[in-house]
Amino acid sequence: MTYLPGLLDTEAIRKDFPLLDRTVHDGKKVVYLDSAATSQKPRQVLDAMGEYYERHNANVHRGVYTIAEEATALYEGARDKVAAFINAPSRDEVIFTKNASESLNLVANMLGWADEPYRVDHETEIVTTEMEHHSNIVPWQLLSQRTGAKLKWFGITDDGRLDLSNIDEIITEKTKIVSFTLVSNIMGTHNPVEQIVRRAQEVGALVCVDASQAAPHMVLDVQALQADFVAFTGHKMVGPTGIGVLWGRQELLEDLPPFLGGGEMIETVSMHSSTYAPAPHKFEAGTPPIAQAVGLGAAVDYLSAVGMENIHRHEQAITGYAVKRLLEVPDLRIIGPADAEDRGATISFTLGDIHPHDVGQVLDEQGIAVRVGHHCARPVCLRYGIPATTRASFYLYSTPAEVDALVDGLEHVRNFFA
Amino acid sequence: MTYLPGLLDTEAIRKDFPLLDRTVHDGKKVVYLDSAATSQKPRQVLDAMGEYYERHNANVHRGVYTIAEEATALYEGARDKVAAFINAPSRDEVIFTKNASESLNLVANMLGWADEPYRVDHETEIVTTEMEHHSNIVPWQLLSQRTGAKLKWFGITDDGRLDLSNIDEIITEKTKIVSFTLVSNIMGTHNPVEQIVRRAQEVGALVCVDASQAAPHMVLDVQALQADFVAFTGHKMVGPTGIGVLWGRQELLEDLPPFLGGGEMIETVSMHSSTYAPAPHKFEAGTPPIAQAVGLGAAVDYLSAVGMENIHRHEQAITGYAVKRLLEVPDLRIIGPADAEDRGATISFTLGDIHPHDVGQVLDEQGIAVRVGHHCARPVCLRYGIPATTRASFYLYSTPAEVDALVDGLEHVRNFFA
Amino acid sequence: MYQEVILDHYKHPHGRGLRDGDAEVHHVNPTCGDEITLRVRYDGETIADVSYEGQGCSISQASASVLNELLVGKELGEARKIQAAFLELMQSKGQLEPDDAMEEVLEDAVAFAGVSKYPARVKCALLSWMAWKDATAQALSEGKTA
Amino acid sequence: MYQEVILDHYKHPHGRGLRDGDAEVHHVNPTCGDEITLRVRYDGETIADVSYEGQGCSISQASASVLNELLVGKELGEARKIQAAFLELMQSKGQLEPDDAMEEVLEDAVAFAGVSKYPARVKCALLSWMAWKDATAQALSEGKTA
Ligand SMILES: Cc1ncc(COP(=O)(O)O)c(C=O)c1O
Ligand SMILES: Cc1ncc(COP(=O)(O)O)c(C=O)c1O
Repeated sequence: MTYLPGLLDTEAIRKDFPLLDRTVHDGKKVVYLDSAATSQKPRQVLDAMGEYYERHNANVHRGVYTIAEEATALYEGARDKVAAFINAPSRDEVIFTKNASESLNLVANMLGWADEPYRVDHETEIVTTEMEHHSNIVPWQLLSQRTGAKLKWFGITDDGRLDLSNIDEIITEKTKIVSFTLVSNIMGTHNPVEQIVRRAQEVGALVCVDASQAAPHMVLDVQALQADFVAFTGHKMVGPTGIGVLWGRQELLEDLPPFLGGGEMIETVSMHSSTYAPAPHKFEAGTPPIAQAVGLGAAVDYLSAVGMENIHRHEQAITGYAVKRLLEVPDLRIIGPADAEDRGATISFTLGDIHPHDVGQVLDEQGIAVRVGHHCARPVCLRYGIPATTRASFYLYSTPAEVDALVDGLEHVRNFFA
Repeated sequence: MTYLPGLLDTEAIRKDFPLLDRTVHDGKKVVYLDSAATSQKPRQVLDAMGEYYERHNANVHRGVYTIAEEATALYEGARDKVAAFINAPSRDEVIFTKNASESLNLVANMLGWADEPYRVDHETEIVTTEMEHHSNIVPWQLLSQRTGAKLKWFGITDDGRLDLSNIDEIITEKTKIVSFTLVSNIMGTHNPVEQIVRRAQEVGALVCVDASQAAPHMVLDVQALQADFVAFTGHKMVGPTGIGVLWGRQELLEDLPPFLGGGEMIETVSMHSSTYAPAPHKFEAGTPPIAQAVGLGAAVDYLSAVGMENIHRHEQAITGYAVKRLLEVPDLRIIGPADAEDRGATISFTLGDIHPHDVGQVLDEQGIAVRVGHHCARPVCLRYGIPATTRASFYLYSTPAEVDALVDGLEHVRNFFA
Repeated sequence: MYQEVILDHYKHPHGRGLRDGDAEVHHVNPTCGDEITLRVRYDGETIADVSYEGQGCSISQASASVLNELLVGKELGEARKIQAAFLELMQSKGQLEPDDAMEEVLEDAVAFAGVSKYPARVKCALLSWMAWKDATAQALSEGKTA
Repeated sequence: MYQEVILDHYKHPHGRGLRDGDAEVHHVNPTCGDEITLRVRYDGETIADVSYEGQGCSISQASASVLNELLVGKELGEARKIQAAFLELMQSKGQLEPDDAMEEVLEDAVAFAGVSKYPARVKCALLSWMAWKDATAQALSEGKTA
């Protein structure tokens, strides 16, 4: 077995993840290298949700009976856990949504309907980057179409970094919001938050950080980021599907208008008019994802017990090893940073002119699960003039042996299509 | 034991619902009479979700590896099941949302951003009713504020029915959309769909039916309803939290614009512009509630196996018995229809001048879980000049013995505050 | 949670009804529809009267009655201490065991300790106290007290 | 799914390259970036040529090659039957066991039966066939064929 400094005790960790025992294609053990799409879930998270449904299931808020009080305490307790996990100044700044996409749409819509000084309209500009997930592009395109605001973006350098050389022309006095990803979901790039935030603050623009690929993998401290909004998603951080988070600065959440209307988000309703509950409830219309919040609470407990610093160190070790081994494969070209510096454990590549679909399919026959396609980041593929990539992504349960399996698998792919 | 014709074999059914074995307050068995807020979940639904997470968890669509194909088949299979459950002409008409509130907001937003002939603007009118859940009021208030459209509504009669006497003045040539609930969540009233749909069709208005309190309890046939949109929510129909449904007529879903933007809902994205996937994907931005869809699929399987007609008959029997027994309690006043005709198994009442909070709390001490408050239908409380009600709601697992426990509990409440 | 003391205050409220005051406020608990209209009258630094009217559950009604009993006749500074102590007790989530010192300050109001375990009811217990605080601030800003 | 026949067509495609045609279409599979530009040329009712260029996975490439081999020289009616049979096979979710009759019609294309089990790849296999159908409709509407 390959020894790398910084590795976690994956033998112990893998016991918590039932799916990692799965076999496919006549007994081949799954090598799951698609955690950037969604992570696997530990028993602890599944048990927390099971326990909720079997013992404490009731609708939250307003119930005066025991089980409803318990359900409310569990749901709001999950909010406390998430707030602590991201070092939020206040629990009331943590909004539960259905996924990161809803979180980002929520920000875009709040700003579209806001009063001054936040209002995005035809005289203002929105800034994003070419490196974004579609979920951080399309909401801004829609906002731009609906308000007339101009959409601008940062490009990408040849080695997969944000090109900030023209930052003063991109972010200007007209900019109302700058929204960018902390970690690229296709190339793994870590982006320089500080420089962007500094410029945004200079011109008085708000900053929204898409932390979907960061929250699962490193310490996320919303105060240190100095952003105004931070979005992420539960299913990528060992939590369940069906829940996302938007953190927002309290005074903004107070000032900005609601998005979805309905039960739970109101203070008082008459047919003529309604007033809204204070944040976070103002932004949580309808029955919330109660069991999923409980699951996400258990997920951050799990991650915290392992330690986000330790997880980060583990992934750095794996990434360094994977980059080195992948570059040994003939005709393999890494799309994005081709080293282990300032990057996460997500590596995209092309393999000669073998189409990624074929790479993925032949890897699957060996039990290796990678993702192929544009990874909801088609502008990156356009930028590099490729139709798609093959992407391997690692997490706290990934091992050097799995890197080796991938490299062997790729050799087999090459021979197969030679 | 009380024998009533039409009852289900609740002894067998209750074995499927782990929570119904829960005890509170030193061993008192829970009498769960709050299914209108959220239903309990059978083991079959929990197992389906557990199985998904433990064996098939992957992000859906586009994956070429085995587990991703399985996850996609399970997710899309759930859509097939829901489509069959509501007799949808096409599976592509079934959109998964996070809850009924999102479904209703989705309709309101589609119409706000639509082109003619659907567009809601300051020259048009929106119609709803005084009997709605806040989730079918606030989205329309927001739409009205944002577009200038006029919001109109049907009132309620003294005995808890919709007052349609002025239907021709309420629904006019200016009306673009009529949105109303099939079954009231506070009074249990069943509303006369046909008459409203006929008038809406006469003037060319679209019809949106909030079936949140109908889908769990009776055969829901979207074709028979002749509505354009039908919304409901998973957690009330023995499914998980975190998932809702919007059914919409195919040609409308084709014509109407998207709401949330992001991954999964696109066809192709460049920084300059994007095109959208066909429905239902156009309306499902981001990673969908995959496990929750699987759970909802298992829920409709469960309900179908028992039989929606049988469930309806069971609830009618329980409702008849409950109305009769409740009216024996001195000072008890039913808010809503005071008989078992054209109503569901949800009964709101007041008890002299004992505040519902006190009623609920003292019932809880006996293990009886009812909901108290305005039940997210404050206009109904305003209509009857009461601050709140106590609401008991029944489902396929409810028994006549639980009705008796409630009636005994209410006697205790009266003595306690006498 | 339904201590005898609470039920007594509920059934036989102290000082209920609206009388003359220096300031009046109307507070609502939107989640349950509890409402109170409350007036304060000051005589220099002394609370001359707290009068109120409203509808609500036994907890909110009893709490207003206890408030009237406790605060009328007290100096403002003293009343504020009592209000703070009651607030602390209600936010204690059932973790605070009232001791003699607390009982000295809160008298009958210690009976509400049990209510603090029920988050949904804490607001009911606090409704009149928040209204009193608000009315007092209003009276002060209008310079009715010294 | 990677039958020898498919790999052969992938590595040695038939009729690849763009040549003169009566109509040209460009089709894209947005989920994987597969693209094809395809031209058809008719000689009365007979398909004189199907020429194409594009990028994509082995399945989409091989499928275009098979299409060329199968359709060129056929009458339009016959070609439509083949196209319908191929579509049916690809939508069979692996449930259709190709028999002799089918093999008669589809020849090499029966090798794609295994692909039908992989929903993500069915679109790849159909890309060129949809393009051909579209190009033919276009050629027809422009009256290039009889
Ligand atoms: C009639 C009605 N409509 C809408 C809703 C909203 O459903 P959800 O809270 O799941 O969004 C409910 C339940 O809360 C309801 O009873
Ligand atoms: C960087 C990034 N942003 C946003 C998203 C969207 O998350 P979700 O699909 O959970 O809404 C993803 C993942 O899909 C992502 O990787």
